[in-house]
This record gives sequence, C-alpha cells and structure tokens, in this order.
Amino acid sequence: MTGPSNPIENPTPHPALKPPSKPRGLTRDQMAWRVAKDIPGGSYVNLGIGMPELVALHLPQGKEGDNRQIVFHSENGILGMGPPPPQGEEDFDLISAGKKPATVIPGSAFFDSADSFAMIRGGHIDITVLGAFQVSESGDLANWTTGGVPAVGGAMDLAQGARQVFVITNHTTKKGEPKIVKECTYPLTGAGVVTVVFTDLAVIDVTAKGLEVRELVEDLSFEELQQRTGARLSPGPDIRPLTAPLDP
Amino acid sequence: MTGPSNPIENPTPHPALKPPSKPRGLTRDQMAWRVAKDIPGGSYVNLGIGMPELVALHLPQGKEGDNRQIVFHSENGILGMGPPPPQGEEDFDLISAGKKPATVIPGSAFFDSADSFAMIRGGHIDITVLGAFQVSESGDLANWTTGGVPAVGGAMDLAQGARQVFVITNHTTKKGEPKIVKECTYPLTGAGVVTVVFTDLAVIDVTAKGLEVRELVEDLSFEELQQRTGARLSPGPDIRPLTAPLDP
Amino acid sequence: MIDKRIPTPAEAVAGVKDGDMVLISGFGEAGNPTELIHALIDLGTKDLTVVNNNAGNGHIGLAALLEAGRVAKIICSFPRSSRSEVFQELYRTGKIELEVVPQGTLAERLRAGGAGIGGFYTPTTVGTPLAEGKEQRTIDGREYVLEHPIRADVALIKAESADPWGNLTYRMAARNFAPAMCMAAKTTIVQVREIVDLGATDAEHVVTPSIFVDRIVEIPEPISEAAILRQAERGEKAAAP
Amino acid sequence: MIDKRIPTPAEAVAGVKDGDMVLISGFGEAGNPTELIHALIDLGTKDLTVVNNNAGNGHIGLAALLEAGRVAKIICSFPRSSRSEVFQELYRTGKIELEVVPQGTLAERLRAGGAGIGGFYTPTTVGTPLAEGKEQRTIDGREYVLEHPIRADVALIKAESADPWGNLTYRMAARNFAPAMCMAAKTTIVQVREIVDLGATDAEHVVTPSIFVDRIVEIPEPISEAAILRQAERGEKAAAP
Repeated sequence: MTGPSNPIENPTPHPALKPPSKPRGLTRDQMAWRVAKDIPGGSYVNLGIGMPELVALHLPQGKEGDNRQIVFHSENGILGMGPPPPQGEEDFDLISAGKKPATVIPGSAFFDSADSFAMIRGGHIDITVLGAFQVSESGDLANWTTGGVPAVGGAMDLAQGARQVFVITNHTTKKGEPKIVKECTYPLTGAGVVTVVFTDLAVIDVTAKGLEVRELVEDLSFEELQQRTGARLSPGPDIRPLTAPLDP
Repeated sequence: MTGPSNPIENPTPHPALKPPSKPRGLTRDQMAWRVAKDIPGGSYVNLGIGMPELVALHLPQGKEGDNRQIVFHSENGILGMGPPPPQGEEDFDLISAGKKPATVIPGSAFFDSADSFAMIRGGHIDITVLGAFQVSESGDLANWTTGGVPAVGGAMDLAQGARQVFVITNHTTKKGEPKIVKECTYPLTGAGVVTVVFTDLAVIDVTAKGLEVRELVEDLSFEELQQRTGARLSPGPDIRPLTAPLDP
Repeated sequence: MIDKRIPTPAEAVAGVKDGDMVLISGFGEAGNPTELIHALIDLGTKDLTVVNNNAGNGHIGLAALLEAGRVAKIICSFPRSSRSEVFQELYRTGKIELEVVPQGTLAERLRAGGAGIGGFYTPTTVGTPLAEGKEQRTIDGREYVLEHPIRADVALIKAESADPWGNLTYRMAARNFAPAMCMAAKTTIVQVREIVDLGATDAEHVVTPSIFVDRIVEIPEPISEAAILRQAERGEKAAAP
Repeated sequence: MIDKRIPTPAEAVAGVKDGDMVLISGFGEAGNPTELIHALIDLGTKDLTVVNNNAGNGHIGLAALLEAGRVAKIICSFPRSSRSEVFQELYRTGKIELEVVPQGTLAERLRAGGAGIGGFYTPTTVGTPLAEGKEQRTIDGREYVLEHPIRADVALIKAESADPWGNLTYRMAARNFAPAMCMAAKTTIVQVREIVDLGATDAEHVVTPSIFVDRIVEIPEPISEAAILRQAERGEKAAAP
C-alpha cells in the first residue's frame, strides 16, 4: 500500500521507474485498484465491459459477515455475480453482461431484464464503473460508438441511472490525444453524468465548478497534467499524490 | 338444462311460476349460470365482487386435463383461484380481491400487484364479469360510486383492460328504474367498455349499431323489455328465448 | 452496510420524519406490516402522507396510525370497508385528505417511481371523473391519461423471509403491493417472519432482490390483523343485546 | 385450450405470417429458442421484424434466420459481437434495417407493450443521438424522452420448465428478456427443457404465469449455441495455417 517504489518488492526495475519520457502513470491493475478504493462496503456496483471488469479483482467478494462486501449487478439479470468459474465449470446459462462465463455468490438473485433496468434507471445502483472514449468538462460521457455499426447495449441506461458514474480510462489515447475534453466530439452516451474520472495520471472529480483534480501522480506537475488534458482543470481543495501498490 | 318449469324437480310452485305481475325473470343463480355459459373453456377470467362471484359456481374448476377449465384471476395477485376454503381452514395470507378467504388450484401462480394489473391493462384477461349501477347505449359502465367516500379499487382497470366486459345486473333497480340507459347519470367506470349485458330479463350485446337483444325471457315481449329499458334496443339477428335450469 | 438486520421495530423505523411520504404494504388484511406501523406510532411522527391500497380496518395497524392523528393525506384505491370507521370519520370531518387512485394505476405509479420512469400513459380512468384535470393524449387511436410516478421517503413492508442482505420472499397473496413499494422508497424497512442464512433462498426464488431493501427486522409471530378484527367482531356480537 | 402442449416445434410455430413482428428471447447465448427459430426458418416465413437483444452469432439460430434472408428489420441493443458476421454483412450491404434501442429501454418497451401502457418517459438517451426526433419533456426538473411500447405478433421463447398450462420457470441468466417478451406478443410460443405436472411448480416460484403463454413444446436437450460457436471457433483455429 506504499506506492510503486519499494525496491525489495521489485528487485528488477519496474518500467515505470526508468527515467520517464512519459510520466510514471498507473498500470491498468493499479487504476482498477484505485477505483476499488473509492467503492464503499455494501455498495451495489455495475462494472462495464473491459477495463472496469478489473475493478472486481480488488474488491472483497463473498465473505459472509464482511460489511466491506460489494454486490455486483450484471444487467442481464444477476445481483451477486462472483468471479469467473474455473475452466471446465462454465455454465452457458450463467454469463456476465460481457457474455463471459460467470458465477454467483451466496445472497445472489436472478431477475429479468425489465427488473434489471428498473434497478439501473431507478437509481438503485450505487456506482457504475465505465470506460470512456471521451469525458467532457461538464461530465458528458462518450463511450458507445466511434462510428461503424451502432451498438449501445446498456451503456446509456447505466450512465443515466447509476447514482455515481466512475470512469476508468487512460488519460490520453495511444496517440497522446486528450480523452478529457472541453466538449465530446464522439456521440454522447449521457450528458452531465460522470461523477469521477480515474485515469493513469489523476483522479478528477466532476463538480458544479468544473473538473477538480483530487489526486495526481507524483512525478507530474499540475501544469503538465493540464497540458495532457483538453478541458480546464483546477486543483481540488485537498489535492494529494495518486499512488497505488506496485502489484495490487 | 331445460328451463325453469319442470314440476317434478320443483313440486312446490317456484315463486317465478306464479302469475307474474313482474315478468318471470332469472334468479341471481340463473343469471350467473347464464353468464357462465358464455365463458369458453381455457379462458382467463376475473370476477368482480358481489353477484359476479356466483359465476364461479357454474364453471368447471381444477379438473386436470379438462379443457373446459377456467383460470380465475384475482387482482391482488392470484391466477388459479379456487373455491372458498372449508370453515376452519382459512389462511389470512390467501384472500380474494373481495378480501374473503380463498384457495388455489394446481397450476396457480402468485405475483405482485404491478404484474397483476399488467395482466389486466395489457389485455390478457379474456373476460371480466362486473356488476353495474348503469350501462349506457354505447357500452359505458357506471359501477364504482353513487356518492359518499369515493372508492374505486380495480374496477376501472378491469373495465378498460379486459378483452370482454360482461355485466351481470338486474334489468331494473328495486324501484323499477332502468339500469340500461341512454347515458349514465352516475360517474363512469369506463366509456364504451361493456361488450355484453346479462340481466334477469335479457342478454344484450353492445354492438357498433347499438344494443342488440340476443336472448329474452319467454313471457316478455320485445316491446315490454324496451319499456323497462332506458336506451334504444333492437332485436338481434338471431333473437332467442333466455332460459336457465331451475336450480342451476 | 450490506448486513441489514436491525434488532427491534423501534430501531428499524428510526429516522422517519414529520411530513414524510410512507408506503405501507398490504391488501385488505394480507401483508400488513403491523408491528412496524405501531413502532411508527410510538415514534410520534406526524403529517405523514400514506400510500396503501386501503385505509385501515378496525383500530389496529394503519387504522391506529390514522386514529393517532399522524396522517395528513392518504393515497389509496379503496378506502371503504366494513371496518374502515376510523378513516370514514376523519374524512367526514375533513381531518384527512384523500387521493383515490385506481388499483392498477397505483401499482404502476409505484413501479414507475422505483424504475426511474418519469411518467406513463394508461387507458385506465379515460372518460371517468378520475381523469379530470389530467393530461390526455391519443396514441394509435386509443385515449390515454398521463400518470406520474410515486417516489416515497420510506416503505414499511411485511415479507415472509429475508436473508441478511434483504433478499425477500413473500407468502401467497400477501405479496401484493410490497415488491413495487420496496422499489419506490428511499428507505425500505421490512419486517419478516424469518431471517434465513445467506444463500438459503434459491437465487431463482428471490422475489425482491436485496438492492431494494435497507433494513430488516425479524418478527417471528406477527400480529394477524384479520384474526384481531374477527375477534373484535365476535366480541361486539356477543356484547350486543 | 388450457392445455397448451404442442408435439413439435414445426406445429408450435405454425401460423407465423410474412411481415410479422417476432420477439426472440435470449441475451448473448443464454436463453435462445434455437429449435423454434430453426422451425421458423423451415416454415419459410419472410419479411419479419425481429426483436432480440443482439443480432445473432455464427450461423445458427437468429444468425441463420438472418442468413436465410427472412428478416427485413431488427430491433436490438447490441448488434455487434465477435461472431455477428452475418448481420454485419447484411447491414453493410443495406439488406437489413436496424433500430438500435438501449437495452433498458428495449426491456421497458416490451413490458409496456405487455402491460397496456401507451408510452413512458425515460431519462435514457437524453442528450444523445438516440434521442433525436423523439419527444422530450421536463418532469420535476429532469429531462425525459417519450418511448413507445412494443407489441408483437409472436414471441419465440426458451424457458426451463412449463406445466401444461404454461406456468414457466427459467434457469439463471437465461431468463433475461423472456418474461417481458411473453407479455408483449399476441401468440407466445415457448420451448422448455421439461414439461412438469400441473401443480409441480410452487405457485410462489412461477416466473411467467400461464396467462402470458399460448403454446409449449418440450425440447429436452436443446442445442447450446454457445457450445456450437466454441466448437466452430476451435475448428477454425485448428484449420488455420
């Protein structure tokens, strides 16, 4: 829990420890770990497909009596989704929203799609964690299409319905283009829906006053973060270093 | 099944056999029997509170393999309601929409009020049988209030939602006022919803052309029926005598 | 807290505030959360708006809450019954406001409230006095009335079993309005006959998933309002001249 | 007929007409009525509008129906997948119309269709391209889009068990769209792994009550589309250079 620089735990230099041309950003697993830290015990959580699914690995599951327990919702009709099954124990009738084999934990429930989206639309899901192509200054989210055959799934319902929308995303595209922008150029999933953005470089709250940086990786200045961002940022009232265990 | 005049089955004169000042109308049980005759096997049926409940006594219930089986819907969340329980075997969690002790037959299902009225509003109930204060020429139904504390229950949903609305009612009030009228003076339950009216004197179809008499008790002329009716009647294309067994 | 068990009805209803809208499950005398209602009476909360299919019977449960003068308004489908004397008297003397809603519209408004629906069109009440003042529109040649969701502060619910997280089952026709009400309240408080172990309820048989439940209290032998009313009636008959 | 059992899939789908709207249950590869779909292919019906969460995978089930050229339009939430090549090709060449509906709106439109609701307001899609051309309104300070019910001619459904009247249960996540689709069709045709005796399903555990079901056909060992797709993938990998 002490950040990515413990040489005993990491005898061979971690790539991120080399003199960085790119800033020493969090790995995907570290980002997922960081998101998990902000999910209170007892929450009902829906994880989007892709990187958001990694968040589950960093949350307690299925320990009865543990009030840190999280209950995972899967929009195809499951509350209490557990980890993937061991190979050979897949059941084709028990799949996740990402259509991958799933399991359930004690305390789970099955229901139909109408009830499942009643949970989502009705504000019963405490937190959804979603990926993003772009997030705007006002919390607009674009994560469903960049062209081609349109396919939306449950993304718009989750974006509108969950009490909190956490976005997990690299701060910039592979080409270095900002993903946090003044206005989204990709088609929106929802307008003004994002509450927190977790990137490899920062944790950013979407507030009534705009984007506030809550945490920032240590070897990057606020100005350098701003340079990598297409929207105006301001430092939060209690800005702190963004750290994560090396191998969370 | 041969009408109310068999002297062997009825050695003491039935009141209806006395020279009538009032016409020889059907009894409540005979009316219920007559309604039951028009309910096809396999129907899903909701019976209103009061006289409509008598209809159940004249329909087959709970005989597996019998395609004449009727499935009774109770709007508090039961399909497959059976006859009332023997005294002493009441269960307070198993009551009818009329809040009377009920039973269920094999093949029944319990569900919640939202689903129950989805069945009703969505047109899944084949037939509802309701009482009436008034029915109008165009099939308007008034059966929920004549003043006092308003209380509607499920009457409006049933009136709008059931595929067919059968009304069972005496042809006139105790004072002899017509209950089938040109326009209802009591507050409506639904407009243009009634499909058939079963009275002690006649069976009347509500058609696009108006009220058509399908059956008429034997000792009453069409003109005499019209005199007891507040709306214009016309004889149906195949008008026949309305008869019922003496003790159905 | 994922473990939603609360030791007593008094603790379960703590925090209900004056002026709250309170959903109360039950149809007739099946599914009434009588112990929770009496805990709410003991709490002293007033100016409540109550949603229930009926308006109480005798002098117990909802009728007792009315009789204690705690309810400013009741939203229900059928406030009349042979034993609704408490409501009748309050209504006659102008001490309670009444909104009569058709039973199916009531259930659907609750579900809509719980499901994040902003409003819906229903054919029920078209052409009747209950449609007066409501927005109407023709869709595909049929007339509909616009109805709005009900979203409440609190739901008081009776169920049959719950696991520690609040996965509920019901018993027969006592289910009625409870599932929709569990969805439609900010805080859903449930009394159950039995708290079962986590995993003891088959996930296929859960009727109300735990996400809709906030507090659970076990009442192994709940009062039967029906039994008490019948006793009272027998007593009155016996006492009659 | 209260006994809704039909001997074969071919007899079960008899009467489906050209131009019908057909609801098909399933999410991904869980809950697909594969045998009924293939009976429909054999029947030769064309110009169908199909509603499903997805748009078929590989060359089986819904994908086979598309490949046979029987579907004029598909209404779904997610037509893309790693194996949706049949749909992709039809769409690319303009041979099929596509209506993309958010998954929750799709489920709610089906439920509304089955529940006699004329339309409903949902916040989903507000501010997005999928709201374009739709009526919007502000209710209690929040923006909503008006959505219309889906009412179909036929539903093809897979369930786990049915009694002779059609009281259905489902298996785990294979439930998904089936209950809402059973409600929303004029004729609901269900394939089940097992027909059980009347009364064998506890009335508390019935998920789809018989009133929503018209025909039942028993398919004790249904095709698993998932298994077949995985086999095909392994075969392709094995055949690859």
